[in-house]
Formats: sequence, structure tokens, C-alpha cells
Amino acid sequence: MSERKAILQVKGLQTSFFTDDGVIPAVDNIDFSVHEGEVLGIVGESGCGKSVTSLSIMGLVPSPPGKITGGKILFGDKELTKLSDKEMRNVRGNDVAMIFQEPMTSLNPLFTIGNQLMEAILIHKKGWSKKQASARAVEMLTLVGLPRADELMKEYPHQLSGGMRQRVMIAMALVCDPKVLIADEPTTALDVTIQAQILALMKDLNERLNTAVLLITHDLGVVAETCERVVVMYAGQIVEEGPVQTIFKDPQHPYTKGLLQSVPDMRYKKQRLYSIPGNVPKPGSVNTGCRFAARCEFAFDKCLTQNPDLYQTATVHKTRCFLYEDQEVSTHDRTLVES
Amino acid sequence: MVGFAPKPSDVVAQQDKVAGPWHEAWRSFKKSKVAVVGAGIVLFFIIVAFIGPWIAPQGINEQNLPNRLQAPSFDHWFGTDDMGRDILSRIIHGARISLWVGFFSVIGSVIAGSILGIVAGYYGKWVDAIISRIFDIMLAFPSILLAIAVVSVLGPSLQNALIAIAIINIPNFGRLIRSKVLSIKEEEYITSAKAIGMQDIRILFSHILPNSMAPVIVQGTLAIATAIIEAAALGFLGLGAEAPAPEWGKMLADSKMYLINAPWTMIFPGIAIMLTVLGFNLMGDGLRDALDPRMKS
Amino acid sequence: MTEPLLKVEGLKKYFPIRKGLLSRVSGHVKAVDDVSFYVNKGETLGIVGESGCGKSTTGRMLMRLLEPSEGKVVFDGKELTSISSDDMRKARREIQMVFQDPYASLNPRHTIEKILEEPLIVHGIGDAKTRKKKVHDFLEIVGLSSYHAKRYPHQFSGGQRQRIGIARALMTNPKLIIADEPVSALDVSIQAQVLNLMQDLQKELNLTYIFIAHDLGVVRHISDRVGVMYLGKMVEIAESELLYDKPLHPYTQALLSAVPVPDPNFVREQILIKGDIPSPSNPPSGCTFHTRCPFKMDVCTKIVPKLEEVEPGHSVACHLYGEHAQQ
Amino acid sequence: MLHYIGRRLLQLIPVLLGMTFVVFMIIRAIPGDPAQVILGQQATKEAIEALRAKLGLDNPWYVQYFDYLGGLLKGDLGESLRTTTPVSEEIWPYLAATFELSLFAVLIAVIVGVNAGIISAWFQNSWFDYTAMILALVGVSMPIFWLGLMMQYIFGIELGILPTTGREEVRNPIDSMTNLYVLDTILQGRFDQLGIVLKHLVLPGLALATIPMAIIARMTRSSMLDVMRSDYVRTARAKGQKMFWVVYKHALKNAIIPVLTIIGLQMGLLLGGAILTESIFAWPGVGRYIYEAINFRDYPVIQSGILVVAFIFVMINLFIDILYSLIDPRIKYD
Amino acid sequence: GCQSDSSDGNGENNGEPKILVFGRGGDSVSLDPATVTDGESFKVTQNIFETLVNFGKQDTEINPGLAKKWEPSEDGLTYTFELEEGIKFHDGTDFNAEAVVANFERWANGSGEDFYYYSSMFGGYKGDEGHVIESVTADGDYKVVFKLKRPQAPFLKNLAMSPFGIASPKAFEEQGEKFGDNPVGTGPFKFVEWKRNDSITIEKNEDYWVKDLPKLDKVVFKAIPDNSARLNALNTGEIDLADGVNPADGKSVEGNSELQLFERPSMNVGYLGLTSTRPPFDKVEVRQAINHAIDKQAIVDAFFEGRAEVAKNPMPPVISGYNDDIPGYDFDPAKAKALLAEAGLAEGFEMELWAMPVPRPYMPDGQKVAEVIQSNLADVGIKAKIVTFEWATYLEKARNGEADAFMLGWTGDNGDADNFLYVLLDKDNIGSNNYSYYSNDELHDILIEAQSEVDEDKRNELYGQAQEIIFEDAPWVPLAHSTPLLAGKANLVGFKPHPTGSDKLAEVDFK
Ligand SMILES: Nc1ncnc2c1ncn2[C@@H]1O[C@H](COP(=O)(O)OP(=O)(O)OP(=O)(O)O)[C@@H](O)[C@H]1O
Ligand SMILES: Nc1ncnc2c1ncn2[C@@H]1O[C@H](COP(=O)(O)OP(=O)(O)OP(=O)(O)O)[C@@H](O)[C@H]1O
Ligand SMILES: [Mg+2]
Ligand SMILES: [Mg+2]
Repeated sequence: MSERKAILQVKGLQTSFFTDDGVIPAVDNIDFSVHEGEVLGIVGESGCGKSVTSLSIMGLVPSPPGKITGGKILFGDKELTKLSDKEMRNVRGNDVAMIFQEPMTSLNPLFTIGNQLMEAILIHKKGWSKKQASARAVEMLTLVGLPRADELMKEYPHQLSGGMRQRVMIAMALVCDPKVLIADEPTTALDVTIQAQILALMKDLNERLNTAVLLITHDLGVVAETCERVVVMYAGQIVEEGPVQTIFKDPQHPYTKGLLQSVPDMRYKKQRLYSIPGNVPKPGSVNTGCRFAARCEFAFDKCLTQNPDLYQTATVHKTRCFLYEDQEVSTHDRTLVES
Repeated sequence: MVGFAPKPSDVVAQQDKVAGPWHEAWRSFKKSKVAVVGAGIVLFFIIVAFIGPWIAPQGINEQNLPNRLQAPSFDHWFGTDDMGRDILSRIIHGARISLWVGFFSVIGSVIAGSILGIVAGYYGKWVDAIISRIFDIMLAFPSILLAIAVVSVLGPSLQNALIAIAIINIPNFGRLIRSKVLSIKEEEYITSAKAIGMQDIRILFSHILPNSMAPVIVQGTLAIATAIIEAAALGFLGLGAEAPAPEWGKMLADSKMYLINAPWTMIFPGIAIMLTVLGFNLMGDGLRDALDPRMKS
Repeated sequence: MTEPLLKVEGLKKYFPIRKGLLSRVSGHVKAVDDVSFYVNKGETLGIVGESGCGKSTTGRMLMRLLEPSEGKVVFDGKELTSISSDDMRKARREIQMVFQDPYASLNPRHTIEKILEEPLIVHGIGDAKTRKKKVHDFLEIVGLSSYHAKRYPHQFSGGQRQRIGIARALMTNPKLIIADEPVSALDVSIQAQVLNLMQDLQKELNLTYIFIAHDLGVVRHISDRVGVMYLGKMVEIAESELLYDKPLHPYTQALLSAVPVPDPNFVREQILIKGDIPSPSNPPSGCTFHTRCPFKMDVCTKIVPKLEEVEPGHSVACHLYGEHAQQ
Repeated sequence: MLHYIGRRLLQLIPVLLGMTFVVFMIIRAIPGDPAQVILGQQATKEAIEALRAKLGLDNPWYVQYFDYLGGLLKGDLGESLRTTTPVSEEIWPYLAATFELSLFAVLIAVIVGVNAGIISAWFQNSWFDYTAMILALVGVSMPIFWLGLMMQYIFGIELGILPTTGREEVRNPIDSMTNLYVLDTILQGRFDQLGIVLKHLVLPGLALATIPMAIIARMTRSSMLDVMRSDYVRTARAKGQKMFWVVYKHALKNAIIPVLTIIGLQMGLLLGGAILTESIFAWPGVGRYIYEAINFRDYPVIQSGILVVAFIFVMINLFIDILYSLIDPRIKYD
Repeated sequence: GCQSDSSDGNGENNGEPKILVFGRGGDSVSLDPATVTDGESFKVTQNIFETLVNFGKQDTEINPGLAKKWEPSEDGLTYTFELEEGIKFHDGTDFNAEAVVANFERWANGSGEDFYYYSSMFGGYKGDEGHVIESVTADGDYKVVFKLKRPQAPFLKNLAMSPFGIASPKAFEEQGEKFGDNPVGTGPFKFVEWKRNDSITIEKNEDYWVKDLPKLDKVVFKAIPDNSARLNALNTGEIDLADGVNPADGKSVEGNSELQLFERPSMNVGYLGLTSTRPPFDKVEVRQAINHAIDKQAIVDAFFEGRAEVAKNPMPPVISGYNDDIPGYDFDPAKAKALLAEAGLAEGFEMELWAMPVPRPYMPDGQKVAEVIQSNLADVGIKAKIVTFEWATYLEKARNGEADAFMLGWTGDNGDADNFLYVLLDKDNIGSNNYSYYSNDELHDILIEAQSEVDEDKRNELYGQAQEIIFEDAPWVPLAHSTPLLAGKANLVGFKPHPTGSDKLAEVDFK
């Protein structure tokens, strides 16, 4: 697995919002990479910065008030944050594509499915005729499992159900064979049975087309079922990162643990759910100490004054918690393990 | 005690001190520079309206016919009008009337329009059909005729000009509110108000009305200018400020004959109206945000 | 057996689709089509089903926020469906509702104090002073503090808002609370807080819940009995253990298998049902699920299956279990 | 759709009936006697009495009203008291003139207003945004007569590039068949004349367009700001689409619907309320026609004139409603 | 710009046609002059139709018209007119005695308001008791004899009025009601086209009986309602002649070398009427006090820009019978106060001052003048509240005697004193044109006597007395006799504005 090349690397990304009330560092120094053909999950509570991370990669952070204030985003060897407008447009949809949370509102209600799909094609495929684009669009619609693709081309988004629309979104994202597909909560708005269909489809496409997928969600069930690796975010930072098996079996960060415990499991009835007390702090309101300290049952003095680093606790497992400070695998060890 | 005692961190998200709604509104209002500038302008004119009689360099009606249509000079900063009266003094005195006309005629139509619009939007069906059709009629109706009717029923006066203008503008606001109410009434908090057993009247005025005012504030502040100008335009029907009261719109209308020869008769009242509208507008935008607790982060 | 607190019989809601010059009714959206169930005092009835299957419509009809097209709702011995609308308004004191989106269901321009006091004012309970006191008491009960009273909804987190929503429902000492997807908009960790709170309150105040949700995990956690709806009909209703351990209706089975489980090692047999939910304005004939059902039989396209008890405490509406079972 | 149009047309009947009744009552309630006004200040009492009798004004009001309604049913709009010409015959040239001017003004207002609004929203808080907003404010707080006379002075007298009054060069009149001069000149292939006609439209068109333009600009701006934040605009950008197309294709079509409503409302103003503009630019439009009829208490002209304008106004709004459904496939009227 | 043209003066032109565009405030109502009352209609018909006798170029003296000679009988009951020969109507039919008779027959057979001016100038229609004309008969082809029931002093002046332009009998018989849209007369211009509310075009009558006239090929009357806009249009060259120039613009026209200013000789009076039935205006001292209180000169200087004469009588000086010996009330606030004290109103009183909402030729800006009057009255202790109504309402209410004091004015129809004094101030006309409800029996007797007095000198004597009575009783404050302004292109020649407001354009030409 580790032989796979990192195709998208986020290094020290920092994105802030400059509002009347001051600067909100929504994403604060984040590092992760997506490898070719893998499905990487990002989980975390609402407002922890998942969407801002993905928008930063796409160069679509609403500006003003948002701005990338630090770090690098490397696609291959292209530094995305340094690209000109025009160069960035070439990346969007072509190299990196994105599908959004709300299938209901992410398609323009006033244009036909065909129009919107073909637009996506014609932007990047210079010199294609409308006919070619149309053929390609139909092909993609079929690929994502939509029946009557030909007719669908002429229909409007409101004539489609939520699941169909999300499939159209996926088709649109994949139309130019992107290397990376960012899916920001692609199924939150959908019913469980439809969600199951969409997730199965994404996995299938990931395997068949070898597109790397960055799957953002707060549903741990979805992560468990679809992802290979998981990044757990809390208040703008990564608090834990590792393979899905490890995270679920052996969560290290107290936040991750709490998260896993508070999910009701359909398979059996818990007497009482665990719940992490308190709320996510407002970004920017915690300046010293661990951001989770206020809610953490294991917090000790150090946690209130110092912000822990992201410790490498195993080759492929990192945790931002002082409890694991001692377990950090030294660089030396790491190479040992890896070899 | 059940549930969880809120940990201190529970309230970390809300660092602002507990304060009354007006205080809150004021705080967020202050934050918007544009709104403060707007409020400053409006306040300036309101102060002028109040203390006008004491600060005006000359009386409002001191005619001096030999001295008519003098260009701005040291004695008459804004020049004199066709009766030889000091324009600056008249503008200062006129603030009271013009603000009154502009503001209250708009308030009048906003109130009437809101009530009709809300009822139409909320109850829908035939109530809506009737009110909407009445709006149609009013919109297609020449305002002059309406104004003439107002005079013939109520007699000529400034107040009645105000009423006439208010009536003329009712459908504009009514339609605006109605369309807003149509979306507000589908909001969950309206259903939840019904679910606790709330009466319609209370729902209408305590819940729907305050939440549908935003577009009206914006439109209303723009309408102040038109109202001032309209009030002057109705002067020939006897609707308007009683002569020789210095109403800005009338001063502007009176300047018509001297547009080229004595442009100051028009420029200064014009600027006064424009500044007032600018002030109300900027303030309106700020107010809309300030009165909406959501805008405060 | 004691008389149930709430009894629903043959409840229907058809929304007319108007057409033509004189807005003649040309068809109906059968949002709820002949639903019957009961709820006992002190228990929680969960209702699950996919979006648009009529869960909310059912919930709203119980309170007559929507007038039922047909059917009877008997609450505490009183037939709600036949009283005047003003009496109904007053009766709402006893039945309250908690909404899905805690933010949307609170008027953004009112302070929490005002929001909580309003039910009392509306029903003429207490004087200004006692009302204030009650507001503060209930804020404490749902785990907030009295100093929150002067704040606006947007100043609270999702979980806190839902607590406010629950507090409002409790203000008039209701007997029954209808919770329409009360936790769907919340994060898992917050969701846990709210679910726990609801359970605690139920014990303490002897409340009865109707809990509408689409998350089967959540419903299992909180419900004593669970009803599954599909396209305006109740297709299965059973005690919670029975339903989860041995789902009978193919739709219930599919639904259960589609829920992702937060365990990467759990391998389950997924029944991926095909296609989308048909339109309730033009529902399929016979069993409405037959278009997507993996076990479809001929009879399914023709005869509407009845909801029948196939084992104690477990009813299902499916031809696989009825008289046509062997065909 | 046809059903919907049919229903709206049916609804039109009570509206117009209500309209005639209201107008009828108002003009009879206000002082001022048509006979007196027609005959002028000099008129003697007897002459006035005689004229009143001849005009049927001495009948009870309901008799007069039902007479009028009866006429309407037969398609008879009555006859002007002043010119003794049937209103239906007389009104067309005025309507045509107004129609031409309003259309032109609406075009200006929409083209300039919508684009200004779009650019303001696109570059929110830029100098363009601020300038456009200030100009819009100036626009609404400027009396039409002032604007009109100033434009005449600048473009007519000082620059001498545009005619200031009327619809045509009086020394070189247009041989009109339809009274729609633009159409006439095109039909006749007189493109020199077409140029002249268009030139004559510019100043009154601009004056008339100013206020709607300002309102449309503001409306478009706020509508665009909403739309620009929407998910589908983000989707379009995520495809790599150029900002220009994102704005002018994806956002605009969505933002235009509330703007259409405003345009519909403004049409009422343009149609019947353009009296000032029509006077200053000597435009023989329907606004002045009705206005003068009011001055002269020319009852049939007032009644039928307002009726016709109201009819057109309601039709325009119906047209706009239909336009909605053409723009937005989700809107279906049945 | 306008037509540059060789000035050979005989109407022949060797290039472009000579077109005069005459900008004015409103459109005509109908082009059948007999049926209308509005000045804007007469402005046009004056050039299409001709009357038996004409007014002078710029006065109301009687000159030959279609009749080259006329002879009144001694008793003033018979008039014999000798007509010009060889004149044809525009439709080619002959103008002759027959035609004249036909026209008078048509008018005399009217009823109600059909021919308003006919019935008001000649006392009704055939069969009416007051009808002055006994008969109109043709005596041969070119002689017409009028028989009157009683002498009518202004008879010839009446005949010169525009409404009595002689129309082609063939045309009005054929056209009926539509004659107003297709007028046919004998005048220097023929009707061409009428675009309602916009323009009326008339063109040269090539067969006009007066040699070398008209000089212009075409005249277009263009309605431009706004005074300032009309002047702008003159400046841009869209029109050549503009009626109704604001007094305020007079100077700038004079200062413009491309334009020239015309003053229309005054035949009007603008006044402040005092409703003498309403206390305290029933007291003559109060009325006199108000007359003394108002500074007419200042008003004329400021709002007529000096282009008016301060009025002291209810009729303008150009009209024969004008009594110039009357001193008029001078501006004397002290005296006004004294008079008020005499009336027992030393403390002053409150009143309504009605100001007209629209500019009129005799009163360019009623509102402004009212403000000056208000301020004048304030100086003598009278608190006046300025009130205004929409014009039709204003007239009706004033006519009903609802005003304390009201501003109004009058433009003469035929330049006769009777048309001012009797019409405006006789008790017969209360409820009609005597808005001030002024009633004086002595005055009444004098005015009635003057109506049938044919001797000019005696008649003037009577009117002199009448004016004295009126002066003493002071039912009005006569304010001004204005000279309405017109402006034209500098190269316009031969234009002589007529005091009645209807101008003959036959001799107008471009240099
Ligand atoms: N336009 C904005 N202006 C100001 N702050 C913003 C803006 N957008 C996002 N933020 C801030 O950035 C933080 C992260 O937001 P983000 O949308 O990334 O959360 P998320 O993890 O995607 O949450 P969710 O699960 O609800 O989608 C939020 O706390 C929010 O306060
Ligand atoms: N006012 C209405 N008019 C017409 N149809 C309606 C109306 N309200 C609801 N419906 C229809 O009735 C059906 C049931 O709606 P309902 O809201 O009860 O579903 P639900 O199960 O609560 O769905 P969700 O999980 O999305 O809340 C839907 O198909 C909906 O389109
Ligand atoms: Mg997000
Ligand atoms: Mg629901």
C-alpha cells in the first residue's frame, strides 16, 4: 500500500476567515496526502473544517472573507495555491473534481442535465464537438448506473430524485477522468437505501477507474464501510490519522474514542449512549493548550497549556494527544518498521 | 436534575455578555461602518430639523423681492430663491417637513401594505386572490386620480398628501411582503408555533411580521426620496406643504423655471434630498442586519 | 391491557393536485394512506422509513397541524379528529412536538426566554412571575442555565438548540411528545446527548413518545416498539427487539441491511434494492413496494396486503406471510 | 399552461369590473363637472346644464354605470366628451406611442440595470459596486422634470446630437400606418427615418428608464448575491468554468426571476404614470391622454383609458408569469 | 436650424419648402371652430377659416375680412355686408352669400352647447328669447343682410371672433360630426394632417384670394406641454416659434442672438377676487384695505418679470372704454390698517387665500404671487392661509363661493368692454363668471344700457362710470395685465401676436 504514489499532498495548510469579529482559523496547519487509487476518509464533527479543507484544495474558498494563509497543496508537482486563475481552472474538474453534500442544490435547476454535463466536458476537452460531448455524457450517465440516459439528458434536475441527482453529480465529476475525486458528504442528504447504492457505486468506480477519492463525512459507519485510511479532524486540526481498521479497533485520541462510543449501533441495544460533553469550541477561541482539553476526561495540566503535536504512534498511525507522546516511534524506528 | 450540567466549556461559544435585544442590535449596528455613516447623516438631518429655527441664518419667509435669485455668496451661502429668501435657511427649516413627509408617508404605506400583504400571504386562497387583485387595480390606477380623490374626501393639506402618497405606495410594499410571507410561513418555526397551540393573530404579528421586514426596509428607505418628490408633485392638487413652508420637494419643483439661470435654487434642495435618502438607505441596510439577531456571529 | 394513550385508526392524508380552468382536483398525493397504530402510556413508538414516506405527515395529523383526510385519532379517550379547531388548539397543551431542525423551528428573532414562555402565555398558564420561574426551571431540567434565557437561538449549538426545543415541548406538561426526527440534524456526539436527555426525561416525567426518524440505529436505541412506513403505508410494526432481530417485510430487511455499521470488520449481507421510491401521487398498484421488491410475486401487483399480526407483538403487511404465502 | 392562462383571463373579469366601478365612483365623487370644464371658465350656467343633460350626466349614477357597462359588453368604450370621438378609435395612437417608448425604456432599464447589478454583485464592495449604488440613489432621488430638462439642455442644446421633443421630425413627418413608428419605418424600408425615430426615443427613454433602472440594479444585485453563494454556482466553478460564464449563464438565469417581478411592477408606472416624461418630451402617450382626460373630467376617456391600461398591465404581468415558467422548468402552472 | 431660403417674398421658393413649426402648450380639441371654446383650437382654425370682419393686426379694431364693406342701419338693427368675390373654399366650392347664410343657419339651429360661442355671444339659438339675430338673408350672390331683434353694441366684434369663421357648407353637411377632423374654410392654409396630442399640419392654400399670401408653405402646430421644454426645442431648432414662454426666460431669449422675443399685447386681467358674500369681505372697508395692502408693482416686477402692467381696473387699457382717470389703490399698508380698524378689525383676521394650481397667460405663477400677497397681508395683520386645488375643482369651488379670496383672471374674447365688465362683475353672472358674488344694481343698470348703446362715445362714457363704481366697491384686487411672451427664431419676420391669442400666420415668413 505504501508503494502507491501520493498524488495529492496537503502540507501545513492554513485557511482563515477574516470576519468583522476577527480572524477565524477554520483550518489550522493540516498535513495529509492522498495516494493513487485509495479512498481516504475525513471525519469529524460539524464545523471542524472538513469542507474548508476540500474547498481550499479546489481553490474555491469563498473570498472574501476566506483566504489560504499558509501551507502548500501539491497536486503531483503542481503547487495549487500558486497557480493563476486560468491554470487553476484547468485543474478543477480536470485533475481534481468535487461533488458536494447537497445533491438537491448542487445542480443548476434551470439547465438540463445534458447541458450541465456537456458543459463540464467542453470546458476541458478543447475541440470536441457537441455531439462527441453528448455521447460522452450519455456514456457517463450509464456508467453511474442511471437508466434511460438519453432521456435524462433532456430533463431538469427537479425531475430527478435525490439519488439520481447525486449520481449525475458523480458522473459530472468523473467526466474528465480526474485523478482525485473529492466527495464532501456525498450521501448525508440521502436515504439509507439510496446511500447504500451511491457508496457502492463510488467504491466500484474507484476500483474500476482507479480514481483516488477523498471522502468527507461525519458518519462513522460510512467511513468504516468505504475507506481505507481515515483522518479525524477536530477544531481545524487533525487529531488522529491511520488505517480504518486501526482507528476503529484501537482509537487513540480521546475524541475519536468518544465519537465511536456515541454512535448507536443498530446491531444491539446499548443501555445508555456515551456522549462527549460540551461542544466543539468556536474556531480561534482556544489559543493555548489542546483544543479538546475542555471536553476531555483524561485532560491533565499540560493539556491546558500546551498543544500536543501529531505523534506518530505506529508506522501508519498518528495521534495528537499527550497520552501518546511517549509512544512516538522515532524516525529511526519508523524507517525500521517501514523496511 | 437530569441531563448534563453544562460544563464551563459548554458556553465557550458565547463569549458576549448577556444583553438586552436593543443593546445587541446597537452593538452589531455599530460594527457596520456604512450603517454608522448613514445613521450619522440621518441624525444630522434630524438634529437640523429640531434646532433648525435657531441655527438658520435667516427667517424662512423673509421675502426680499429685489434680492431675488442671487447666486451663492458670503451672505447667502446657498444663494436666494425667486422671492429673495435665503435658500440655506429654507433648507434648514425644511428638514422638519421633508423628513416628516418622506418618513411618515413611507411608514404609512409600509404599515398598511404589511398588514394586507401578510394577511394575503398567510391565509392564501381567496383572501389572497382578493387582496392581490386589489393590488393589481391600485397599481394600474393613475396616482393623480387617487390623489384628487383623497383631496376631495379629506381636503387639501400636507397630512393628506402624506396619506395620498401612502395609499399610492401600498401595493408595492404589500406585494413585497406577501411574497416574503409566502416563504416565511413554510418555515418550521411557524409550524412549531402552531404546534404549541398559538393563535393566528399572534403568529402573524409576533412571528411572521418581524421576519418578513428585511426587504421592506431596503425598499422603504429608497421610497423616501420618491415620496418627497411625489409630495411636491401633488402640490398643484393642493396636497402638500402649505405655502410658504419650505418643503424640499417643493423648493425643487419651484426651481424648475430657473434651472439654467439660477441652478442653485435646484442644486441645494436636491442635494439635501439625496443625502437624506443616502443616509436612510445606508442606515436601512445596517438596521436590517442589526435587527436580525442571526447576523451577529 | 390498559387503554392506549393514543389510538390511530385508518388515518389518511391525500393532498389534492389541482388542474384546469376551475382548479378541479385531478389527482391526489397519497401522503398517508390508511395507517393505524396505537401508543401506550409511557412507551416510545419509533416510526422509520425513507424520506417522503409520510412520517411527518402522520405526525402532523396527530396534532391536527394538518387536517386528516380520513381516519380517527383518539387521545386519552378524546376523539381529536372531531373537535373544533379552537378546542384542538387548546388540546395541544397535552400533545407537543419536537422538530427535526432545532434551528429552523426556533424563531430567530426571539430570545430563548420568550420562546419558552410563549406556550404558557398562549394557554394562559400562570402569571408573569411564575412563568418566568418555570422557564428557568425547565432550562435547568434540560441541562441549560438560566443565564441562557436572554440569548437568541443562533447563539447556541445544535445540541443546545434541540434541548431548547425539548424544553419548549415540556413547558405545558404534555402527556405525549411527538418527536419528528429530533436528532437527524445533529452530530453523532451531540445526538447522543439529546437521546440520553430524552430518555431521562421520559423516566422522570412519565412521558410518552412517538419518535420519528430514519436512522434505524437511533430508533432501536430509544424505542419500545417500531413501525416501518413505506409510501404512505405502515408495512411492519413490532416490538423493537423482534423487528431488529427478525425483520419480516422485505423492505425492512433491505433498510436494515443498508445502514452502514461503524465497524470495518462487520461483513453483512447487503440487500441492495434497486430504483427509487415511486411517486406517492401515482403509487404502484397492489403492494406499493412490489416495484423494488426482490421477492415480488404476481399477487403483489394486484392485491394490497393488510397489516396483520403474524406473531405476538409483530405485525407485517406482506403477502409472503399472509394467505397468499404459498402461491 | 393554456388552462392557467385561461384561468388568469377569467380572473381578469372581476378585476376589470372592480376597476371600472372604482374609477367610476371616484371620478363622480370628485368635484369638477365635465360640462363646466369642457365649456371652460366662460361658460354660462344654462350651457352647462344643457351639456350635462346631453351627456347624460343628470341620470342617477347607477343608470350611468350600467349604461357604460352595457356599452363595454358590446365592445363600446364610449365616446370622448371633449372630442366626441369614440375612445376605441382615439386611444390607439396614444397606446402605440406609449408602447414604443415603454418598450424602449424597459430595454434600457433592463440592460443597464441588470448588468450594473450583476457587476456590482460580482465585484461586491468594489469601487464599481459603490459607484453604481450611489448612482442608483441619485437616480431615485432626482425629479424627472429636472433630469429631462437637463438632458434636453445637454444633448439637445449644448451638444446638439439628439432631438428633444416628439417622436419624429415634424418637417419630415413619418407616413404612419400602425402608429408604431419603428415598425412603420422598417416596413417601409425607410432606414433614414428609422434612425430619426430611434434618436427621438433616446432622451425620453432614458428619463423614463432612470428610476426602474436604479431599482432593477439594486434588485439584481441582491438577487445575484444570494445566487452567487448557492451550491450550483460553486459546482459550476468546480467544473473549471470561466467566471464570466458562471455569472452570466448559471447565476443570471437564476437571479432574474425576482427581477422580472420588479419589471412587471414597474411596467405599471411606465404605462400609465409617465405623465411627466410625456409632457417634457412632448410624447403623445396614453399617460397624458388619461391625465388630460382627468383634468377635463372626460369621464368616458378616464374610465376606458384606465381600463385599457389596466388590461395591458395585467396582461404584461401574466406574460411575465409565463416567462417565469419558461425560465424556470420547476414552475408549472396547473 | 431652419430653412435658409431666398427672400423673394412672393411665396415662390426655389429650394426646400418653408415650414414653420409653431410650438404650443396643448393640442386642439376640434378644428371646427364653431364647436369649441379652447384657445388652442382657435390658434389653428384662425388660419384655415376666415370671418366676415377681422380684428386689427394687433388690436380689436374692426377691419374688412371676407366682407369688404358693411353698413349698419341707423337704429342698429340691420347690418348689410358686401362680400369679396371670387373666393373659393378649399374644397373648390364657391364662397358666396349663400354660404354665409348656411353657416349662420347651422349655428342658429343648434341646441345646448353645440355652438357655445354662438349662443353666448348672440344670446341663444333660434327661438330662444334672448336670441339677438332675427334673420340672416342673402341678397344676391355677394350681399348678406343681418336683422337683429335689438341693437347689440359689440355685434361686429363678435362676428370677428374665430368661432364665426365661415366653413364650406358642402363640407360640413357631408362630414357632419367629423367636420372637426377635416375642416374646410377659405383661409390661407389648408388642413393636412392631425396627429392627436402631437401635431397639426396645415399647408399653403395656393388659391388664396389675397395676392402673395401666404408666404409659408406649411405650418405645423406642435404640442409641447412643458414651457421649459418648449423653449429648449426652440433652442435646438426643432420648432421655430414657441408660445407660452416663462417670464423668467424672457431675458435669456432677448440675450440670444438667434432668437427673438415677441410680446402679445395684453387683453387680459389677473385679479384677486374677494367673495363679497363672505364676512368680513362683505365690508367694503376690508376689501379696500386689502387693495391697499398688496404691492402689485413688486409682484409684476418679480413674477411677470416686468412684462405686465399693474392693473387698476377690471379690464386692460387697450379696450375702448377704459377709464384711465381712476387712481387705483396705491400700496399703502398704513392706510390698509386704518381701513381695517374702521371696519372694526384692527386686530386683523384670518382668511383663506386661494391660489390657482396652474400657470395661466394672465398669471404665470399663481402660487408665488399668492405667497407675496400672503406676506403683504401679514404686514397689515391679516393671516392668510394659502389653499389650492386641482384646477377643475378650484373653479367649481370658487364658483360656488367657497373661497374667501381667490386668484383668477380673464382673457377677452372680442376685445369689448362688455366682455369684461358685464361678464365678470354683473349680478346676472353670479354663479357663472362673477366668482366674487359682487352685486350692485346701479352697476347692473349701466352695463345693460351699454350693451345696446350703439354710439361709441356714449358707450365709453357708461363704461367709465361703471369702472368708478367698481373701483369704489373694490370687489377685486386687480393685479396685472400681462403681456404673454412668445419666442421665435431670429430670422422669422411678419409675425404679429394677436391679443386674442389666435394669430394669423399668412404674412409670416423666413428671412
Ligand atoms: N464563509 C465563512 N465565513 C466565516 N467562517 C466560515 C465560513 N465558512 C466556514 N467558516 C468557518 O470554518 C469552520 C469550518 O467550517 P467547515 O464548513 O469546513 O465545517 P465542516 O467540517 O465541513 O462542517 P459540516 O460537517 O457541518 O459540513 C466553521 O467553524 C466556520 O465557522
Ligand atoms: N402540503 C403538501 N402538499 C402536497 N404534498 C405534500 C404536502 N406535504 C407533504 N406532501 C407529500 O407527502 C409525502 C409525505 O411527506 P412527509 O413529509 O410526511 O414525508 P416524511 O416521511 O416525513 O419525509 P422526510 O423523511 O423527508 O421528512 C411526500 O411525498 C410529500 O411530497
Ligand atoms: Mg461541510
Ligand atoms: Mg419529515
